[in-house]
Amino acid sequence: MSISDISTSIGNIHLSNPLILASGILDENGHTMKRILSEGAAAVVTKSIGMEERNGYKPPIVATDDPIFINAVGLPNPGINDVGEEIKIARESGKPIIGSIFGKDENEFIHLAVKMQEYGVSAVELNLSCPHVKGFGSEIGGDPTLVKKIVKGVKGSISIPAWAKLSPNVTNLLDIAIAASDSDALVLINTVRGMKIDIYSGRPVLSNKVGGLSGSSIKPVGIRCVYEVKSNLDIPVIGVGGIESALDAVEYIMAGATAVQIGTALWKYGRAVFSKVSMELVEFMSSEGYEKIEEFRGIALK
Amino acid sequence: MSISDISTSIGNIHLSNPLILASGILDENGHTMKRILSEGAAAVVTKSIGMEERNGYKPPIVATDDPIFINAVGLPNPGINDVGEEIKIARESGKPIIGSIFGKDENEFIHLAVKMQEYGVSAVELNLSCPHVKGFGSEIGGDPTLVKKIVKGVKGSISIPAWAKLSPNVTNLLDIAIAASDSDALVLINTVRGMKIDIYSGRPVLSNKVGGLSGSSIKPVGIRCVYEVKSNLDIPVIGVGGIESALDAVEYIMAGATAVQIGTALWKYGRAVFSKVSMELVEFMSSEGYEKIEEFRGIALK
Amino acid sequence: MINSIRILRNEINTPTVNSLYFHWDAMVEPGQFVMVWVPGISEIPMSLSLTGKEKCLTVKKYGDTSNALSKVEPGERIFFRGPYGKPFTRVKGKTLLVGGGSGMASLRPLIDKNASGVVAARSSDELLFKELFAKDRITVATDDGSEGIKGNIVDAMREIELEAFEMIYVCGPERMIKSIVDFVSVRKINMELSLERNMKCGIGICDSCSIDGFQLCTDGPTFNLSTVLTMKEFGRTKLAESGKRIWF
Amino acid sequence: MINSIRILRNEINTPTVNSLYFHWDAMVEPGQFVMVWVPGISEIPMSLSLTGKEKCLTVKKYGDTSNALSKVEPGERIFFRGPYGKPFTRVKGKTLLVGGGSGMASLRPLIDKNASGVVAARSSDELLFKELFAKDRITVATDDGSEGIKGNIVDAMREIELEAFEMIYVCGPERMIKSIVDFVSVRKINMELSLERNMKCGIGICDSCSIDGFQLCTDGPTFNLSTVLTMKEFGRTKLAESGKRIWF
Ligand SMILES: Cc1cc2nc3c(=O)[nH]c(=O)nc-3n(C[C@H](O)[C@H](O)[C@H](O)COP(=O)(O)OP(=O)(O)OC[C@H]3O[C@@H](n4cnc5c(N)ncnc54)[C@H](O)[C@@H]3O)c2cc1C
Ligand SMILES: Cc1cc2nc3c(=O)[nH]c(=O)nc-3n(C[C@H](O)[C@H](O)[C@H](O)COP(=O)(O)OP(=O)(O)OC[C@H]3O[C@@H](n4cnc5c(N)ncnc54)[C@H](O)[C@@H]3O)c2cc1C
Ligand SMILES: Cc1cc2nc3c(=O)[nH]c(=O)nc-3n(C[C@H](O)[C@H](O)[C@H](O)COP(=O)(O)O)c2cc1C
Ligand SMILES: Cc1cc2nc3c(=O)[nH]c(=O)nc-3n(C[C@H](O)[C@H](O)[C@H](O)COP(=O)(O)O)c2cc1C
Ligand code: FES
Ligand code: FES
Repeated sequence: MSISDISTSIGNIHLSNPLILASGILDENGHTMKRILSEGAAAVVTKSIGMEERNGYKPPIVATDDPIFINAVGLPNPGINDVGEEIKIARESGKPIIGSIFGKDENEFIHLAVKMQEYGVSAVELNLSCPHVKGFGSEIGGDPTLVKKIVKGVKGSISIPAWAKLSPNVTNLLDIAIAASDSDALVLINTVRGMKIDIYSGRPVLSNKVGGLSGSSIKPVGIRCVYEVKSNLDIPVIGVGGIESALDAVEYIMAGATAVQIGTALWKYGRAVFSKVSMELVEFMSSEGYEKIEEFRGIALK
Repeated sequence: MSISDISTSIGNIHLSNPLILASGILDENGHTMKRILSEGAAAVVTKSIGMEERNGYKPPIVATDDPIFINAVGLPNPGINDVGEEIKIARESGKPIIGSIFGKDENEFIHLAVKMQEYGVSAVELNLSCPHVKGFGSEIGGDPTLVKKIVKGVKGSISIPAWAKLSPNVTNLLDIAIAASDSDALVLINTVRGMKIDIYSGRPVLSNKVGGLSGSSIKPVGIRCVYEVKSNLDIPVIGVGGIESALDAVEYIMAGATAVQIGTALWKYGRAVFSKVSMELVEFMSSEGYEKIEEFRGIALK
Repeated sequence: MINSIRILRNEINTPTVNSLYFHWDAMVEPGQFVMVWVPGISEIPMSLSLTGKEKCLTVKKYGDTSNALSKVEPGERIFFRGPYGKPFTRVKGKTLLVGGGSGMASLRPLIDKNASGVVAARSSDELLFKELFAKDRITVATDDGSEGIKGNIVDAMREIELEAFEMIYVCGPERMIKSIVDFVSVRKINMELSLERNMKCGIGICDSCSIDGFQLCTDGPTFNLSTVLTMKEFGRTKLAESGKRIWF
Repeated sequence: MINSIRILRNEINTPTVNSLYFHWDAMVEPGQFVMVWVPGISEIPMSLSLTGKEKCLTVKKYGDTSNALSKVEPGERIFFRGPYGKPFTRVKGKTLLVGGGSGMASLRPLIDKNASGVVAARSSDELLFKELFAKDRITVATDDGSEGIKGNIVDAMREIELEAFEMIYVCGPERMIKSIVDFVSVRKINMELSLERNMKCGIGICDSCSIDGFQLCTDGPTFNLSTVLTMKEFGRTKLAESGKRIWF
């Protein structure tokens, strides 16, 4: 049997493997992104970038209890004006950089997207879904009208693809997905709103109290969201949430995902997670007799 | 130090310990409920009961991969007319039986609640939140107007307490909690919508495809919901979601819960989970110098 | 976790029973079962009819799921989770294995040089695994008298000195087990009975297999005689798919 | 998981440094650290200054969090998670421990009969743990000349035959480490350096401690000299709390 081909494409963006670094995990510093790309990620999404510099929340910003992982980082970022330098460093890798952005309205999103395009990113990812920062989370990502406006506005202002990243913390995901369907791909899912209290101090652990649950605990939620959207809409979907192994990635792909993102798994496996999952994927595909990813993409939808 | 007192009360319902069997887990058959009560649960909530007999979904009804637990049982139940016999058997225990009910509108809920009262339950629990049965889940539990109407209608028709069980699968839980605040207590949370695909068959595991995630993975979501509601509303809350040990129960109580329910943990610990958690709770309280549960209830809210 | 394992061979045992052989390196003890998923159809409990390194499912064709399962071909996969349930208690001395319907499947791993058997079926060609016992150690009953005693399993048991056995293992449909329990009643014998009930979850969550507050899937399926004698629901009422109490 | 452990005693080491002693039965190696949470204030990285059965945090009072931590009284709890990070490499022969600021905290578990020390501080009363070395094995430098050499840590190191040591361990603020690295440069010595940077997560997720694509919290905090010499960001730029690149 010929060796399995694990490459994939999202629109015109070609990926040597289907594994992308998720936004917010080791992707503020240009050198960090470059190193992760050199160690096996096919692409990286930057930390979500806003109009102004933001410090984010005070530590503790993570509350962990394996496999539970909750974060409330609070969207720290250097601001759009200063991020260009980091993207420049990351681009030395020659691999696609996706610029994640967040704003409070259509105009901010457009400004940020245009700047990102200037910096040479391959696509922008609209973070419509941060679950724990007031004004940027469900206030935006839970409102179909606003989502539609932002996506339309951004699409009309740039020539590179725009992906819309949605939240699972909504009553009806499909409504939001339809509202965002002018985008070139949907990214599902952001974190699930959660919280941890330390019972010996009697205090919420995170300085922001509420945070976002990620990692293996939310994989079933991510799979459900991808499946639900792909059952109803014909739009590329990028799966994210709890992927730690090729088996997890395959589950997302069988639910219809074109590619996947990995974040929290770096906690357990470090940057090596990308080469690990790639290797496992080749192994899975050759033992199951798949030569290309397309052969099993979306098969659970039938 | 005197021995710690782990009793609690929800309104006029006195519980010898704060641990209640959650709806849907080993609570269809009267003898089963009676046995669980004799082995340490302070009270049981029945399986959710509707107007007519319902078979529920075909197996597989559970998809498990420790600690992931997803179910789509599909609300099987004998129907309100035949459940009286089971409740009668369960009541021989002398402990409180809570009758869980689900319906598609106000009138059904009222009819069911009145019947439950006739059967001698100590309270009814309105299941406004089954995440995977069309017509009974988010269609109801995600609509504040309908929730308000159902709660008001039921409260006007019975003299026993009515608890409202809410779903975390909503954009804004607080809106729903406010709508349900005419009830005597809120029960938080029902399962989180999730799904599992088997990658060797390429098929969703559950016959219903989508199910509800429960167990330890959703504890952070449950804690967040209880905390969010108790930070804003002055109503008794019963915490449920992922409780396996006294430490989990204490976390809910510190978030403001008056009592807790346990479901999925029976998977790992069997019926013995109730006596296990009770013992652990006494241990925790005496080592931390607490004599009564009230001393630490809600301390994380301050 | 769902095991997905390719079967090695599919053996026809009787016109209505097939055995699927496969390798599965899990520790399983006689009496335990797995939940077998036939994608697109349903999921059903099945005992392991071999518990060594090579495992086996012995499937009697009742309905859609067991029919589909019985048709799995060598090289194709079966999907199952487990093992679940409490095994039979092993003893050193002479044993008697009493199986009706597909019940012999779960007793098969107990067949050894100390074991005698009682096998019952409607007619001769449906007698399962009787050939695995030594000729002088097997008692057979058929409803139509086509082989052995004409009669039911209790009629066959009447022929046997039950007190001579260190342990009597029984497996079959509840109605059959009920007749055996009524027959032996409070006689001084050691008996373990593997019960069969509707199972949906297999892991002690859904209440569909319950009997007197015990869950067959976790507290059983094997129970000793004295426990079964205390069960008020045994042989009388069970739960329908809906959870409704129904009478046998 | 957050450990919450009552401290046994709080020892004053210098006017700005306290040590908190406690029992914690975790395997920790010299150079590793924990993330210490002071509820209501913040969470900061702290090296273990004892790594046997009795553990110790040695806290220099910089800001709110370290000040609050330094006031924890015997019987009160500290909250922390870990241990995290790559430890120092242990060697058999003679070692030199070079610590500035609170740096001596993480070096303290390495003090043994083979160890010599270089301790620097602003003035005499801020010299940390110098008394733990044999009199003839310690070199001291103070900015104000109140004890030892008047000068900085590099001035003290000039007095010492560095090639004589099997390993030189260095810990302190990046600026100080930079001056040491510039000083020793490509000399043929074995040196490991424990770096300090802003840390938010401690577990390789948030990028706030990164240097040249390495995460201090997981790839470090200890690095060998040759790795540090390849780092383009070392001593030049770091990340502000926002993630913005700032110059030293
Ligand atoms: C612990 C346990 C272990 C089991 N081990 C085995 C085993 O090793 N081999 C095996 O073949 N079966 C075994 N069974 C029984 C098996 O689970 C059922 O045969 C199966 O559920 C039938 O499913 P189906 O979808 O094919 O038939 P269904 O569509 O469910 O049933 C079709 C018809 O057959 C009847 N029927 C179904 N099951 C039985 C039964 N057990 N006895 C009598 N009539 C029945 C039904 O009432 C119906 O009329 C076991 C059951 C339990 C609880
Ligand atoms: C791996 C690692 C191990 C560490 N081990 C120890 C240890 O064992 N003992 C210990 O006391 N500290 C140690 N630190 C440093 C410690 O984390 C900081 O002192 C702490 O973060 C200060 O927090 P704060 O809130 O008290 O001060 P902040 O409010 O953060 O700072 C107050 C002022 O002090 C300055 N400051 C803060 N930290 C330092 C520093 N490290 N060096 C110089 N100036 C500083 C700030 O720039 C600011 O001006 C370690 C750091 C790392 C990365
Ligand atoms: C520490 C942390 C920071 C994150 N920051 C962002 C962010 O800035 N923008 C964003 O769109 N998603 C952010 N996320 C969400 C992740 O990109 C991802 O959607 C989520 O963590 C689920 O994937 P995982 O389980 O692989 O981590 C963050 C997640 C974590 C854990
Ligand atoms: C198998 C199963 C069946 C359930 N059935 C019901 C039900 O009928 N009505 C209801 O309100 N909740 C039902 N639930 C939800 C539980 O009562 C509970 O809210 C949820 O499982 C979270 O608690 P846990 O993590 O302790 O299981 C069910 C949960 C499970 C696992
Ligand atoms: S099959 Fe569900 S409890 Fe036994
Ligand atoms: S402190 Fe977060 S990556 Fe190191």
